[in-house]
Formats: sequence, structure tokens, C-alpha cells
Amino acid sequence: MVTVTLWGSLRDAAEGETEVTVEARNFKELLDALSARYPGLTPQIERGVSLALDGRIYREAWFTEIGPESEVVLMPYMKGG
Amino acid sequence: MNKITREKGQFKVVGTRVKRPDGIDKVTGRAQYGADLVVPGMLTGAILRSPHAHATINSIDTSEALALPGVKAVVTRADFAALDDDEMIDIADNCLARDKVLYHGHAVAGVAAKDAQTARKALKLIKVDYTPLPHVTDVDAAMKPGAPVVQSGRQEENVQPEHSENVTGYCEFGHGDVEAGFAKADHIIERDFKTAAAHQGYIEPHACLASMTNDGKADLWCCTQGQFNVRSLCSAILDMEASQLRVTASEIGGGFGGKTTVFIEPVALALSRKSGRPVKIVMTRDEVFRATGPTVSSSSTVKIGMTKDGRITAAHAKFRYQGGAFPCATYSFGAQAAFAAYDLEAVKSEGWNALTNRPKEAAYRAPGAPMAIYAVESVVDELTQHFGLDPLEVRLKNAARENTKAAYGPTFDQIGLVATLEAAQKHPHYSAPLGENQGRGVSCGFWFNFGGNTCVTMNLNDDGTVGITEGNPDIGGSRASISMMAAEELGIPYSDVRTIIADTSSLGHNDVTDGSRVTFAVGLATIEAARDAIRKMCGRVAKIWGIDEDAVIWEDGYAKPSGPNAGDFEPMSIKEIAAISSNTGGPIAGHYEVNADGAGVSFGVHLADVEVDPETGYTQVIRYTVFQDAGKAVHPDYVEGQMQGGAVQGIGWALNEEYIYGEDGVLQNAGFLDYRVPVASDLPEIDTVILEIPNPGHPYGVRGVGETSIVPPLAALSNAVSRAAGVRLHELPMSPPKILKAITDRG
Amino acid sequence: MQFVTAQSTAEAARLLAESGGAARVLAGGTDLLVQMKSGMVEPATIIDIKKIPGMMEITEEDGGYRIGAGVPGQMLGEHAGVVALWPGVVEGCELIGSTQVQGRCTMVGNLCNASPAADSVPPMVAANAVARIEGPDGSRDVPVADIPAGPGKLNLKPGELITSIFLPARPKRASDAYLRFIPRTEMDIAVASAAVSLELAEDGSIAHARVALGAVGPKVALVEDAARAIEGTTLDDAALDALMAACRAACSPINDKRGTVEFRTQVAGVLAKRAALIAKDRAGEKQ
Amino acid sequence: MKKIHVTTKVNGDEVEFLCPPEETLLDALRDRLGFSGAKEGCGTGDCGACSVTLNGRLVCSCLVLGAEAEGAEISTVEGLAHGGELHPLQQSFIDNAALQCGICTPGILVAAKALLERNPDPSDSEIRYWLAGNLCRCTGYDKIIKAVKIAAAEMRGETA
Repeated sequence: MVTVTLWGSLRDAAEGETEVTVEARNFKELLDALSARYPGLTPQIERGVSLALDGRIYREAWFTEIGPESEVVLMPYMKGG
Repeated sequence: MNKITREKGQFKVVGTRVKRPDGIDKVTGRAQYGADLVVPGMLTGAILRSPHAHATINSIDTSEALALPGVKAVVTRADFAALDDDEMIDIADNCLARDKVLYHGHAVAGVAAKDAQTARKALKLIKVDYTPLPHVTDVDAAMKPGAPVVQSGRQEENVQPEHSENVTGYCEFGHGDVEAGFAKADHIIERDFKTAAAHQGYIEPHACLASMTNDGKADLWCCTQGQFNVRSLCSAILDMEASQLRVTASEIGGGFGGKTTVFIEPVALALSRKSGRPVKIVMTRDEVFRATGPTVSSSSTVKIGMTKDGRITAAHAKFRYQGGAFPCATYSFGAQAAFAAYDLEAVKSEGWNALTNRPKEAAYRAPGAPMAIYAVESVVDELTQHFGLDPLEVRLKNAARENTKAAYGPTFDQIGLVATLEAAQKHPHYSAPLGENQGRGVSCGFWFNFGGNTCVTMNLNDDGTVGITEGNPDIGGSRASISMMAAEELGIPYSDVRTIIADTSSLGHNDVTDGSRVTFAVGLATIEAARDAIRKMCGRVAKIWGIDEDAVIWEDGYAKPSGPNAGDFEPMSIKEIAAISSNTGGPIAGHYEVNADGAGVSFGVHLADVEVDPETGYTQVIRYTVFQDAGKAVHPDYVEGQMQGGAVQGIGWALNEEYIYGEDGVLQNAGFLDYRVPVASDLPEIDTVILEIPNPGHPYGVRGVGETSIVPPLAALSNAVSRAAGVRLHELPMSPPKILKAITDRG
Repeated sequence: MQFVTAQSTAEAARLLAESGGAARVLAGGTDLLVQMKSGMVEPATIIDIKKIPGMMEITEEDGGYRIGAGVPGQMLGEHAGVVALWPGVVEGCELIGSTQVQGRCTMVGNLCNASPAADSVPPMVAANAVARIEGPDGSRDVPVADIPAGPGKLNLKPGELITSIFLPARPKRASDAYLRFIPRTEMDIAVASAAVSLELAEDGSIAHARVALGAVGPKVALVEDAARAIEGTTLDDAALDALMAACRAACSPINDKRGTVEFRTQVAGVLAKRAALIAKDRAGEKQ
Repeated sequence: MKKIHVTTKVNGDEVEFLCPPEETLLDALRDRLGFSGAKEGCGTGDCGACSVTLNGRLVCSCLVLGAEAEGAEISTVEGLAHGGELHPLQQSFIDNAALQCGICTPGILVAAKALLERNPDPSDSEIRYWLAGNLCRCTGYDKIIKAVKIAAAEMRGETA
């Protein structure tokens, strides 16, 4: 199980929580699990999210492995500059 | 996780100041930019633009224009493909308006003619029947219920219902109990801020040359920050297969984020397809200002509580951005970046985006961050003034450091903010005396930095020199820095490496040159491609020597036996290996393809001294120093150049640059005369101090350096003006009339 | 469109008169080409006057200087005699545009652009400079102050063109200065401007003054009350306050992208004060 | 609309071209004569990217008509280097990293050369004011000013 920190404006889509726990071994599984459990998150996931894993930001990279102790933070997908 | 493989003291090429490979072409006028290519049979394209800020297009009659001798094609939005992706539809609609024109200058039709005069005449013959609609250009006005609706149906699911339909997005970041935090404060300051839209102001207007043949193949030459992105967008908009469209990036005369999308390219392709001739389109400066992508303008509210010894107890910010007539996500970057420099127990950062009748924003150096950090750094500074504290001490006391939970979520890795603040504190600038009407301002800055999709090919030439093929336009000297990293890894001289930028048919996809990603990501891929080539070279040598591959190592450009046990062989140079490559298995190349992560955030601190004329409100910047963490400065001159250039763009934004709209929704200053970018005589020397706190995500510790430097000047100058003139402004630009009014109002 | 290189003022005047308003005179071109680029004007004929004899010359005349209509700002700045006699006029001319524009722009062009913000006009008005006009009815001399009729409008008859500017002789202890306010250090149009020309009496007080303001009304204004405010004084604080008040009272500016009414009015006074002090210093140095 | 025949000298070589009366010298140089070193950044004399000298005076070639070039002498960035040898300003710009994107560089080099011909030892402030009409958006001007000073010293025979 991994604990994922969501950003505040996703709270309503996740039953009022900004920390949720799902079963996932990598980024892809994480997104699938979040989408399945909280369908309200799907529009944002489809618009694009990044994953901060132990402080490092991954923009896409589905198969990035997530350890059970990892700090996992969801962030909007960023581009431009 | 730590993958740094080479550290301080181990570099031979990286960190030196070699000469750029594009130097001679650029000082002799030989370098070819977007508008410089000429091909036989070429037509001149021109674009008809909306005279209205907002209007319905009832009909477009192109018949008279087409009848004009010398006119070879006219295109409208109907000549683009049917699209289903919202973002792609927006891009196409921005290139040529569909049912409505959404801002003054919005493209409506394109013409290709035998020469510029004929094309201009033809534009006047296109009859567009418009029904003007009410318009809105200010972000606060656009958010209010009842505001003219720019586009309906574009709201994301979490936007609060109290706003107008123009509000497309909402976000909230942060952690902790903000109300409890404010309760602990000795003083709380809450202020409203406004910043004007600024333009990247690249000196080269957008230009392209498209040539499509009737078998559906096309070549497109254009000035862009990302030829692969241009291919993706244009092939979708023109309904082409990517393989049939080859995009070549010209030399680029500045971008700063503004050349990360398409404007004229799909129009030129459509005109070429219709006319059967190559078509060149070059924007005028007026068009660049009216109809490319300036940055957002903002309105914000920042509330911060502090104890009397300078500890921030809580912070809450609201950022309202307008990014023009199409949805954009820049507000969320601002809301995330706002408090990055601070280690806070309780923080809440909210953002909204609103549609207005202005051109769609494009990225501009650290998009979204400068205006958010300006507001935050202004309030922090006002609190230090309130308590009579030292501004750098307060920032150090609250500084984010390794293991700080960032306001935008993750926990920071190794970062350079504290070292940068300390360097500023120790610098003679910080303690230099100031004269009458002079003041010193401080601000922190931050940018996330990106990695992204990258591929690099390294070919070993038959004489042992090396060619690097990469896919990102060079906007700041990246060909030099990439060659340097290749030379470093291979252990050969810089002069033995030549890096070229591939067209889209010569290499796999590379993301746009954005997010300060190139030196980091392409550098990383180059080092890995070199390692791939080294492995192959060691393999060849192992065969020659008849020993295991593992027993051959690479050092300083030579394959060597790994130790006495491996055998006694004369080391083989890269030149020797290259010379016999046809005998040992054929050409040798290294490759690397990656979606790079671990870009490593970047912090900077700026010190600005200004003198304000109390009788006119004129502000002169008299001394300026930039401190920034580069991770590892591959080419220190170019790192300094990024720090200086960004600082000066920020200075311009702080003092004089702004998009000025009239009541009629028309941009009033679409030229360099009244869109006032800094000129040489406006500025002092921009002193630089590079810090090197290695980024664990890069083999040499490199961090992106291109963007952070535009962030601090906004607040640094506002804070300096506050101390010089005794008045604090909450609006940018701080043009002289505003400063003089503040001084007069104070009495 | 046709391009004609006129060989004489008579030819230029004839072409202008025949065109019925569709011709434009080209000297430095730094306004004309910008207007053509923006589509603001589409002249049927462009008359280049630079090859007409005298147009590119500065000649001494009656202790003053006659400056041909083609003389660029940079050339004026290179002329030691003009710089010594009328430094404020030279200052104004040299503030028109960049170094590049300085290589082309002319005082006459600046005057004929009829912008209230033109940099060379307030100092010419303060200098009581006189424009020589050639036209179908021959030649006439008109004070520069009377040439502008309003923004973009001139008191010239069809077929008339200005061929030179005459800067008059002046007493020894006299000088002038011009200051403008712009938000940057260069490359901007004046938001407000002031020119002061003055002559000192034996005792060092101001015997005679002329004060002109730019960008604070529909055309450059000669402010008589401002001159009266400092005549007979040594520019003590009271005189300077009176000067500023008189200047501000004479302002009738507009709000636009470059400045507000309030700002222009306030700053015009400040500039006049500063210009007066500079002019007095300059005059005093010419003992 | 008849075209005008113009005979002029560019970088010492006599050339001829035909141009419409309203065509700028910049367009004539770029499109008729192949001197594309001068760039159009604004077309209104506000950026200096099109700087050339016309009979020895620095001008924006976007504010000169092609027809005015009749009998004139024009120098462009292409005429700065002699044979394979760069002008000291060109070399100094490379050595001192005074360019990034390079689009303003030709105009700045031509302008700086015109400055050093009038004033071989300009101060920082003199360089900055002389170059105020040459916009650069990449460098913040700092390294440009230094490169001009270093080149000036070299041209005066001093070692920088």
C-alpha cells in the first residue's frame, strides 16, 4: 500500500481527504487505482498529473517503481518556459 | 537515488569557458534564422486579423482576394482538419479563428501571393462579416458573474459556482492549519497585488517557410523552441502523418517560452498545400505583440503572519490569472511556486484561471512564478520592515532546505537556497552604503525545472572525432555545453566534438526546449550516449586484445586494461579505435533515449539597489547582484548570461513593461516604442555569483538555470523602491506615474 | 507610388502642389517610413529633398545659424558653433530616437510631424527659431512656435515645405537647456518636456527668458507667465516655485498610455525648474 | 508601379538592384542582394537589429528607402571581417560570450564599430547610451558592454 498526498483542490473528489492509501507498485498502477477508487479524480488524471516520488518529480513515466515507504505526492502536469 | 558520478575537482572540460560553435556564424551574419531562408518559387504569406476584441464571424468572403492577380491561395479555419482533442482545437482556433474572434489581432484568414505588396492588398479584399460582442480584458472583471463570456463550457469540475463562466480552473495547495498559524502570529499583513501581462520580447519575430508537394510530403522551416512539437501540432491540424512532415528548426532569435507553440506554421502549410508553392510567412512586430503569447496578468491576495523574531507562522495566498481567450494552467504553477522558498508549518495557496479577450498566453521564463513570488516576497518584506528585521536574516530563518516539506507537496532533496542566501549576506553588495533616495531590495526566486523526453545520438567519426545529434533548438549556448559534456565523458578535447540540432526526420521525439531542461536532460542523455559508445569501444578493444569486456576500462579518451590481471596492453586511443572500426564490426555510435526525471529545483536570490527621483517617480537601478544555484555550471559564461538576461527581463517587467488595453479592448502599445523593454543605458552592471549545490539527479550535478533569474527582480525592485522612496507599491509595473502618485499621496 | 529626388526647392514645391496632398516630403524618413509601415499613410509620391543644394548644410548667418531641412541630429551635435550658441536646441535634437535615428532625423521633420511631444520643438520655440517656408508663392519666414496647428496639423499651405530653420544670434551671457521626462533613459517619446532659454543681466539676474513646454497640450506651448516668473530673479526658491506654478497652470495634457494628466502637469513644472537652473549655469559660464 | 534602378556600394563592392519605390533598404539588402545579416526586429527603428552604415552614418536600414541608396556607400555586418580574419569586435563577442541567440548581434556589431571609429576609448556609460537603440533581450547587455570595451582596448593596441 502507498499513501498518496493529493493537492487541496482534489479533496472533494477524494471523499474530503488529501491523503489516500491505495495498492500500487508503480505510477501507472497508482493512477489506475486512484481513478478506480475516486472516479472524481479521473478528469484531472486525464488532463495530466506528475508524480513526486521522494521529492523527485516524474512527469510521465508509468513504470516508475514506488516503494512502500516512499513519499508520494501528486502534482499537476507542468510544461512551458 | 544519488547518481552523481563526477564531482568538483574531477572536471577537465566542464566548467571551462570554451568558444561557442555557432559564434562565427552569428558574428558574421551567416547564421540562418526563421526569416532568412529563401527557396525557388517561394510565395509570400500574410494574415488577416480581427479588428474587434470579441465578435461573431458571420461569413468570410474571399472571392475578391482570390481574383486579384498574383494571389495564389486564401485559407480560413475551414482548411484545417476536423479535430476532437480540446487542446488541439484551441491551438487550431488560435491560429485561425473558427466561429468567433476572441481578441483584437486574432487571425481570421491567410493569403499567399507573388509578393508582399500583393498579399497585403489581398488582405484588404477579404470581406468578413462580424457581429461585435461585449469584451473583457481584466482578470477581476472577467471573473465576476455577468462578465462577457469569452468561451462557454470550458470550466473544470472543481471551479466554485460563484464565479463567471470565464473561470476555467481552480487549484489549492498547501498543508497545516492556517487559521491556527495566524493565531500564533505577532503581526499579520494582507495585501492585494496586480501585475500586468509582459511579453517575452524576443527580437526575432515568428517566421516560417512551408513547402508541401501534391504527394502530401512537406518540409517546414521555422524558428521554434521545439521542432518535434511543431510537427505534432501541425500534422494534427493539417491531418498529415508525422512521417510526411519534416520540421527543421532555424537558428532562433530568442524564445523565452514564447516559441513553444505554433501560430503561423499551420497557416503556411495550408497555404502551401493549396497553392502548390513554398510559402513564407514572417510576422511583423505589431503582430508579435497582438497575436502571439504574452504571459498572464495577475491579481492576487497574500496574507502572512509572523512572530516578532521573524518566524512565519502561516501564509495564505489567492492568485487570479488571466491567460487570454483559451484555458491555460499557468495559475497552478504560480500557486505551487509561490511559497517554495519557505519552510512553513501552515500554508494555503489557491489559484484561478479566467478567460479574457486577449491573446492566449504562452510560457514565459518560469511561467506563473514571477507574479506569485512577487506578491509573497513583497508581504514578507513588509513584515521585516514592520518588525525592523534584516530581510536576509528573516529569509534564512524561514528558508526551505533539504527535507523541508515544500508548500506544493513533496519533500525537498538537496537544494541550494540557504547557501544562496548566505552568499548574498556575505557579499560586499549587501553591506555597501546607500545614498539619499536610494534603497536596497531583496527577493528569493524559484523554479521547478523540467526533464522530459530526450534522445541523443553520438557518432564516432572515422578520425576519432565525434558528432552529436540532438533535438533541441539552442537558445542559450546549449550546443557548446552538450559538446562539453560529451568531451568530458569521452575524455577528448572539446574541439573534437560537434553538436548539431536534428530535424524531425533525423532523430526521435524530443520535448520542447522549455523548463530549463536542455542542459540537464540533453546533457544527461549525451553523457549516457557517450557511455553507450564507450561500452561498444571497450567491447571492440576487448576483442582485439582477446580479453573479457569487463577487463577493459575507459580513461581520458583511451581504452585500457582494467589492471595488471587483465593483461599488459598498450592503451588504445579513441582515434585508433575509430580508424579500425570497419575491421572490428563497423561504425560505432552511442544512443540514449529517456523521459528524464530528477531535474532538480533551482533557487536564486537577488540584491537590487535603486534610486528614486522624488520629484518625478523615476527609478534608476544602480546596482544589481544575482546569486543562483546552478548545480554544476557547465559553461560559466552562459550560466552568467542566463542569470543576467533573466534578471534584466524581470527588471523590465517590474518597472515599465506592460500590455496596455483601451476601453475598446485594443492593445495600445504593440511595438517596442511603447512596450518598453530595458535598453542598455537603463542598466548597471549585473553582477553574478554562481553557487554549485549538485543536483543528485544528474551525473555531473547539473540543474537548469534558465528561468529562476526572472523571478526575483519583481519583488527585489518593489522592495528596493519601498525603502528608497518610503512608499510601497502593490502593482506592476512601477512606472513613474504610479510611484510619483504614491509619493504625492503620502504627502 | 513614385519616388522623386528633387533637385530644387521649386521642383519639390511644384510636386507637392500638384499632388493634391498625396505627396510626402522625405528628409530623414524616421517618421515617414514608420507611418508607411503601419499603413497610416500611403503616399502617391515621395519627394526626397536631401539632394537639393543647401539642405544638408549648416551656415552662419547674422551671428546665428541656418540649418538645412536635411541636416540630421548627429550632424548638428557635431557642429561646435551651434552647440556653443544653442546647446538646448542641440540637446533636444539629439534626444530624438536612437543613435541610428540620429543619423537621419531632422529638426524640420520633427517639427512637421506636428507632435506636441517632439523633442526639438520646445527648445526651438524657446530659442524663437524661425522656419523658412518655400512654396508656390515664393518664400516666407515664420516663427517655429506658429508652425504647429494641433496634433498632426501644420499651418502650411498646399505646396509649401520648410527648407531651413534659423537659430538667431544672442548676447554673450545667454544660454538654453532642454529636459524631457521618459520612463527609460532612451528610446521613448517625451511624457512631458520643458525648454528654457535665458539671458543674464550684468548682475547675474535673469534679464530675459523664454519657457516652452512639450507634451502637455495639443501643441508645444510658449509659457509667457513662466518667463515673467523668473525674469529679474536669480532663480531663488521663490522664483522657481513661481516658475513651476506658472508652468503647471499652462498645462492642459491628456491621459494616455504614456502618462496621466496629473503626472504630466507635475513633472512639467519640475523639468522647467531643472532646465532653468541648467540654462542659468550655462549662461553664467560664458563670462 | 515601376521599379527603380539603384546603383550603390555595399561593403566596397558596387552592386545594382531594382526595387519598388516604397521598399526599404533593409528589404533590398536582404531580398535583392542577399545580405541577410541585417535583421528586421521591428520595422520601426526601435530595435536596431537592421543597423548598417550609410555614407558613414549609423542608420536603421528599415527607416531608409532602397531608392535612397543610389550612389551611396553602405556597410553591413558581412563587411566586418577581412578574409578569414574576424574584426576585433567580432572576436571579442565570441571570446566574451556577448551573444546568446545572436539575432541582435549583427546590428550591435555594426553600431559598436561606428562608435569606436568616433570614440576609440568610450566609457561604459558612453557605450550603453550609444547602443541604447540596439535591443538585446537575452544578455541583459552586461557581456556586450564588456566585449566592446575589450575590443576597443585591443584596437587601441592595449592588451585587455
